Amino acid sequence: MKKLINDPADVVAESLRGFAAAHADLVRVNADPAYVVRADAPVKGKVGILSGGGSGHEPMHGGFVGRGMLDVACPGEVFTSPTPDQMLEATKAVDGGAGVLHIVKNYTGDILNFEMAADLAREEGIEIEAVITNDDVAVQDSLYTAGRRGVGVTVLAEKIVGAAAEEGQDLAAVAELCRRVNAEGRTMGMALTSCTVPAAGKPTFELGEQEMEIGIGIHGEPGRERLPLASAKEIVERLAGPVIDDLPFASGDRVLAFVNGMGGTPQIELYLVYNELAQLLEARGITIARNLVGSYITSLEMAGCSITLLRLDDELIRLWDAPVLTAGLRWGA
Amino acid sequence: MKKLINDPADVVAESLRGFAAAHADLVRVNADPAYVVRADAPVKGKVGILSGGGSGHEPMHGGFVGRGMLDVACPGEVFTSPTPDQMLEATKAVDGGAGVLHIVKNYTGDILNFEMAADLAREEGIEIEAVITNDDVAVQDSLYTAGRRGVGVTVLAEKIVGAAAEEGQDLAAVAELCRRVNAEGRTMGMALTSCTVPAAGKPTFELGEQEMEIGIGIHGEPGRERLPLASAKEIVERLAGPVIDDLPFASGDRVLAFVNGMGGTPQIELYLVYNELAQLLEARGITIARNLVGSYITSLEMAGCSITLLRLDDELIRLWDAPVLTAGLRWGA
Amino acid sequence: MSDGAAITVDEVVAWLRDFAAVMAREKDALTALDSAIGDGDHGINMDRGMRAVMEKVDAATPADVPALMKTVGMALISKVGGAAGPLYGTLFLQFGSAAGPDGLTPDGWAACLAAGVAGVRARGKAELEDKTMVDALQPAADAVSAALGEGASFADALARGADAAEEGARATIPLVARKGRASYLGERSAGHQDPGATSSAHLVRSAARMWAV
Amino acid sequence: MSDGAAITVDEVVAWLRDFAAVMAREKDALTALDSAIGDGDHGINMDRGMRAVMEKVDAATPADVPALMKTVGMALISKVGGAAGPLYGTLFLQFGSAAGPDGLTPDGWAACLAAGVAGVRARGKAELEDKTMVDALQPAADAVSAALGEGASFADALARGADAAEEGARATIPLVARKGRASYLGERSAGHQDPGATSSAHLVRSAARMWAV
Ligand SMILES: Nc1ncnc2c1ncn2[C@@H]1O[C@H](COP(=O)(O)OP(=O)(O)O)[C@@H](O)[C@H]1O
Ligand SMILES: Nc1ncnc2c1ncn2[C@@H]1O[C@H](COP(=O)(O)OP(=O)(O)O)[C@@H](O)[C@H]1O
Ligand SMILES: [Mg+2]
Ligand SMILES: [Mg+2]
Ligand SMILES: [Mg+2]
Ligand SMILES: [Mg+2]
Repeated sequence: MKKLINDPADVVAESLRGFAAAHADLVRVNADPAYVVRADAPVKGKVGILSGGGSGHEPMHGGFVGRGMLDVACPGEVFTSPTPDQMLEATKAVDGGAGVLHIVKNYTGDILNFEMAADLAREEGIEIEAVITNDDVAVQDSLYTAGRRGVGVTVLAEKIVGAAAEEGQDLAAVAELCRRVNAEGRTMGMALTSCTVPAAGKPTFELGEQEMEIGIGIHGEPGRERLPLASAKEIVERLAGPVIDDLPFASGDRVLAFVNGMGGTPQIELYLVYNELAQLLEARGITIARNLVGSYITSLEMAGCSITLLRLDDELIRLWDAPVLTAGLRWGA
Repeated sequence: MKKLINDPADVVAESLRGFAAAHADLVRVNADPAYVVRADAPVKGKVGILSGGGSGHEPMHGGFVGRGMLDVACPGEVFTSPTPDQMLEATKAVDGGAGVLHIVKNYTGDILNFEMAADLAREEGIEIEAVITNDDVAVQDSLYTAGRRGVGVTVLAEKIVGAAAEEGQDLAAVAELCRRVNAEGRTMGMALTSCTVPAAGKPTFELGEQEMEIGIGIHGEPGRERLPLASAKEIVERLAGPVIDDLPFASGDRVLAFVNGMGGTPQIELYLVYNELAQLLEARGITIARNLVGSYITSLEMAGCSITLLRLDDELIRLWDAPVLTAGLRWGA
Repeated sequence: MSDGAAITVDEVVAWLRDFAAVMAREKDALTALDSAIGDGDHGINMDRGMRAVMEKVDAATPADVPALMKTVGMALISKVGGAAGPLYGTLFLQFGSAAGPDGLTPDGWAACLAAGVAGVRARGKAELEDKTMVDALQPAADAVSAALGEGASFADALARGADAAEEGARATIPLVARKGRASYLGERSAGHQDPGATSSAHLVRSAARMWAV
Repeated sequence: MSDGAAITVDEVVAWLRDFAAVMAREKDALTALDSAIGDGDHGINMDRGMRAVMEKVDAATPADVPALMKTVGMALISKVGGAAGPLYGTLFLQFGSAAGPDGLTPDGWAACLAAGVAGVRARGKAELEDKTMVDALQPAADAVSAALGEGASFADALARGADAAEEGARATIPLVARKGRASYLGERSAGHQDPGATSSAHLVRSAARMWAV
């Protein structure tokens, strides 16, 4: 295992210390239980936005804490959802009296822990809404699965919902907006390599020199199918095709196109993928009104990418464009 | 070779097309000769700032084109310096009548090509200053080498000098500032893995599971020495020690601490490295006044990091904090 | 412990200690199982959780089984995370609630386990054959109750429970997962033993070992 | 071509074509050499450059050697990049400038090569034994001139030049680089043949092959 770490057991805690030191102007970091909270929390009268999940997806979620996005993030151990007591403390830290929205990615562990946390927070008199993101079209949403995973749309939802909360929308409105963003977005991802969980010390799966995994999640889970390595053009077709067909996105739609790197893929490749995606969407009459290209929701050092499309309207564009001031996303501020 | 690409020969051109499509609000991209120029160039009366070098270091340099940083970037083939004709066209595209600064990383190829370009541009009546960055302490600056490589400080110089040009400083002042930033900064880097040049198709060097390269450059060159894999703490000591001793940085100094990822190292590790660096500097009485943590000057998908320290004064801090609006660095705008 | 006599807190602690040791020993094996069909952390999670449990319990051992099991459940919930944290946490919390303050008989123990399993099922909404820990726990609870009902000793009942749990865990191999992370794999989840069912079988085997005589 | 007769543009083009073919064939080998002590692109660079040269030359072959060599040099400068682009570009530009408009004799050819090599040295500031292309080019230029001076045929002189270039390239193996990227490696650059010296040796060997009879 080749990583810039000390003891594998300390990776999350030490990385959080570095994050705290680097971004003291934006956030405070609580060590135990672990959460990253915006420096000026709680903001009185503002709906608090909380998200959380396993670590290893950086900059998500800690990198999205700050003005115009998340109020607080709960990092779990690597690829392991955080715990209810942690979420409870984090919720209390950002409760400005207007309630707190929990943005939960659809994984059994996250769901179970967030359910318990919401119960605990409500017992303490804090109004909670929980919205589950489940945008991964690689998974069938059926009785035979735990439902679709929450992946790339989570990042977009956090930005848009964060802007709405910042401008004073109430908890019900913000939760409804979050559900709408989730409903209008779809994602699919792929991997060229596995990643290695530090505590495990070896790759979660093995891929041959000429193989790729299509339909992966963000936890080093194997995907839906293993295929021979293909060109970027073919890969984009394999990812964007199912994404488009699922909603479906139609000619005339305006979208936010999000090409996400899984952590080990350099920008030169991500922009090359974006080039293919832009051509494919243009051929289908779909207009890219906004875009995001970079590694925002990652799987440690995995090489690969995901493609997310989000159908936009004027309201979503306005909220996307609103100022955001976080370590991971920043504009207009 | 596992990359998200089509034909290896088209990587740079296709990636640039994606970059152009993604950032049409900030830049225009000329295909042949290749350059990335800010959308509103040339800015009349403003010194033009040009940088360039091989591709594969993204976001450097194209990602630093925009208000408050570079006016234009010349991308070469992967790890191959751009050519004089390309630099000449790029220079002409940003000449607003106040001359153009060429920021050149110290590599034989870059130097030779930039020299020719400067001659050509001067023949066309454009005032040119060229400043060479050479901050890599891994290389001895002696008659027996091509001199120190230009690495991490280049990014910081581009930001600071870009701010000075934006506020209207003249060519001589901007060039002098660039030399000062270079003189006050030092860098050293290391690799956990090699990278693969797309056209070569195989890794530039091979590293065993338990080995690392210390003192690498940014072109997949092997480094100064190969050592057994060590903890992040030891690695930081091995990088920061020579950096500090070289200038030398002393107790009481204020610095910008820049932890840079080589492309394949995820943020969770970079912040862990930053945590070690912050502790080490604190123990030496050196104050981190500003920091930058992320993958800004990369070697394709190489795993590893570099540490850059830049001694700051109030003037440099003011220019660092000035607004910047580029794809790769953005604040205050 | 002779049959019918009260199960002591110390015995329950010894059971947990045995389970903690097994989790430490089986950490890599469980993680390997989870790598095949999940995200490769189950062994790491369980080991971290049981370490935290034993630290808490050893620092101040609660006076009775309900209090002990509450400590265990809360420690797991706050230290494990993932799916296993709330599920194992619930298992122990419900076990403890069912125990009541008045000491525990073998029949009571069996009822507690059944309550714990019911809690897991309520929380995770998993059915039998969904390829989860329920596939080890439910047969184990059923087997212990049945054995005691047939007049078996507590030791024998637990041994039969452990056998049933291990058989249940092994029987997850051909199943296609319908709950948890493994369900994302669809048909590709078949052919691998479920990590949670495996750790659950270890839990019951630890009990059988503890109360073997 | 008989000795003393003018060297034709077509012959020079044939030399370049042979060199371009060798660069295509040796691309991976040169890149492997550059991977060991540089950045692994020399073969790729030279192949890209010589393809561009031949495209330009085949589209409209310049009328005389100076014009031809200017086309070649400019194409290399604008297509190769890196260190090799300006250096090889300068080699051909200076070769062409020295040729003059009035046709080329073997002696003239030797003088042109010497001028080209001088240009490379002026631009790159490399000395002999700095482990660069100069270590192949300078001995080659010297050997060709010396051989012609001793009355050798053009074919023999070029063969001796090519031998000298190859020997010079091989002699770079033990050297510690003092110029270019390889110098960053310090002592570790010893034990590897310099890629630029190797491509230069190919260039002279192509000439020897072209004018062999
Ligand atoms: N809904 C569920 N009901 C019961 N058990 C479940 C459920 N979902 C998952 N599990 C169990 O949890 C185990 C995985 O635990 P673990 O790896 O620690 O958590 P995570 O899946 O969050 O990484 C699975 O092997 C399975 O036995
Ligand atoms: N200063 C110099 N003078 C002469 N030749 C040089 C000099 N620097 C480098 N070279 C030659 O250039 C070769 C490398 O070319 P290439 O790999 O194409 O460029 P780069 O080093 O920019 O990647 C070296 O092998 C060496 O022969
Ligand atoms: Mg997990
Ligand atoms: Mg090069
Ligand atoms: Mg797991
Ligand atoms: Mg090279």
